[in-house]
Amino acid sequence: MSFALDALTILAVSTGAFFFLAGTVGLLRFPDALSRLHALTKADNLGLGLVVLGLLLQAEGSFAALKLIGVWLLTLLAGATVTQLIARTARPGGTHE
Amino acid sequence: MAFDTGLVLLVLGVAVWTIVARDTFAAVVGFVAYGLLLALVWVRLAAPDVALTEAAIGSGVTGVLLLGASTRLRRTETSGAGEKPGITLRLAAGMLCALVSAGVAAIVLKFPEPAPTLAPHTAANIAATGLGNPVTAVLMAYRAIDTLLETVVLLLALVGIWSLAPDRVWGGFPGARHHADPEGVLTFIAQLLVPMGILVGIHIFWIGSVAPGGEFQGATILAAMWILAMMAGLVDAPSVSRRWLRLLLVAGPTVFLAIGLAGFAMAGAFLAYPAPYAKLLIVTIEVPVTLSIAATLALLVAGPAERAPQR
Amino acid sequence: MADFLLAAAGFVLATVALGLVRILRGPSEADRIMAAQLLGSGGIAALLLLAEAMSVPAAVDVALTLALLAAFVSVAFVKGFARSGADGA
Amino acid sequence: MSTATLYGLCSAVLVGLGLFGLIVHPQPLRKILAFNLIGGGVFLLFGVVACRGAGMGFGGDPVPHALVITGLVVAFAATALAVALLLRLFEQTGQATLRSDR
Repeated sequence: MSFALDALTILAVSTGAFFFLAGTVGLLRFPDALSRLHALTKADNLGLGLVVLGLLLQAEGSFAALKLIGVWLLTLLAGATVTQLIARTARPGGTHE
Repeated sequence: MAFDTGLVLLVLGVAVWTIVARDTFAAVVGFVAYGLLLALVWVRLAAPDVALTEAAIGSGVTGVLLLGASTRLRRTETSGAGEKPGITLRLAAGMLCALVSAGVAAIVLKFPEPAPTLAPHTAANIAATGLGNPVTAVLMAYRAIDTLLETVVLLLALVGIWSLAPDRVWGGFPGARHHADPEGVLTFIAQLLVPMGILVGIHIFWIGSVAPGGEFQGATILAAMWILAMMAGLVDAPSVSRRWLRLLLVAGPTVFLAIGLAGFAMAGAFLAYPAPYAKLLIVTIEVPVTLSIAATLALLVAGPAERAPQR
Repeated sequence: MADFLLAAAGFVLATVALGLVRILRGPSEADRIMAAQLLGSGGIAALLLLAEAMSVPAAVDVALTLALLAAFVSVAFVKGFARSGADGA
Repeated sequence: MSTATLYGLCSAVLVGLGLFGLIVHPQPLRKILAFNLIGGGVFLLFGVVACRGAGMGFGGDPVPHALVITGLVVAFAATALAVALLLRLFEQTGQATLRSDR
């Protein structure tokens, strides 16, 4: 059982790390700010989400698990909102806040 | 070891960027990243208490303070360009700094063996405080006078900042008034983040007696949430002449000092706690101190009064 | 397991560090903010992985604080960035 | 080389870098940034000393840790005061420079 959990953790964390890589490549290679933003949100939400998922399988106790989910939710919330604010300001003519 | 080497290279890279960046805003972004990476370093050095403080103050609140300043000073960027020192001075400065670095490095390499440590003394006396976290025990018992003076230093800095206000706005409101847009994204995020943040802040403060955390870390998070609410326009900064505000600011140091003086009567020395009540007294000090520090930190970021008080 | 998690933390950190090139290159400030945001979530992921790898549960609290403060700094970033074109006061 | 030594050398370089920025940059805000960079290096040095002093079941010597926490908070207060002074200077003169001949 523990072996299966470990394997799942390794799978989830590796996939998460891959999304971080993809996000970075997108940030470096995409031509304009809005598509770079698109790449970034994938890395943020999925990458961290998968890492958290992998670690949840190893978490001891429900409070530790709750904190892990809390970290992810906070990042998600902040990421989404900031992304939208940036998208608005990056749009031509949309400099007002 | 490979991880640590990579982390060190990253820290150094970001530090170099902070120094050489042409644009001040970009340099501040670099500084925030520097603080974040240092928090990781502190975890590697087995100092989670410090990592929390670094993440909250070193990176977060200092970052916001410097970002605000760099935005305001943006127009002066170009005027400073002509003042860049000549190549000779830069070279001399570089040599001097390399020398200083080499000196510090030599000290690091020649650290005495075995390393001097106060850990055994802390371990021997921690039971008397009733606390489980050695760092909190040091802050509140062994070095309590440092902590008391620190709360006073924070207040002095705030008095210094307040006294920079021009006469016409004396005793007024700090910073610009931010207006909340009821349908705006910023209002939305602030309404969600502030309650969550207050919860996290109280959690970090409360676990400080048994696990990494404590008053400074908790207070910084609370301060950040207050500043966020001000930036989003949910609340206005209070006028600096308000009586409740002044009372809130001095409550922590006053309680701390009072219990410290009571130590003469109860245990025979300043800031000495009678053993059976040590934990109770420490918590009694910590609660008002946390609130005072939170208010002071937030107002330090808000700056001097800029709008006249309402008559 | 610990070794794998430590390696994963190193990998994530190295990857987002590459993204720092965006901070260097810009060109717009939005790009710089995005790179900083990526570094923030990468740093948080690395901290969570370190917490498990080194068995320091307190590092999760550090990550929690960092997530909260990262959101706070991002708001300040965006506010400053939106204002920088205008009068500045 | 141990991990502690590695971070110790890192702190040495940070102090030098920060000092360089403090001397070379004409803009006061950049000087404040550089000063904070030095601060980070010095605190890190304390951390290395603490790490070497680990024992009695503690991951590090708690006394330097407590000192660094105090130091970080005081460094922030000093930075806030410096920034406020700088902004006031800017408001008064329309410039943010330390040159006296203007």
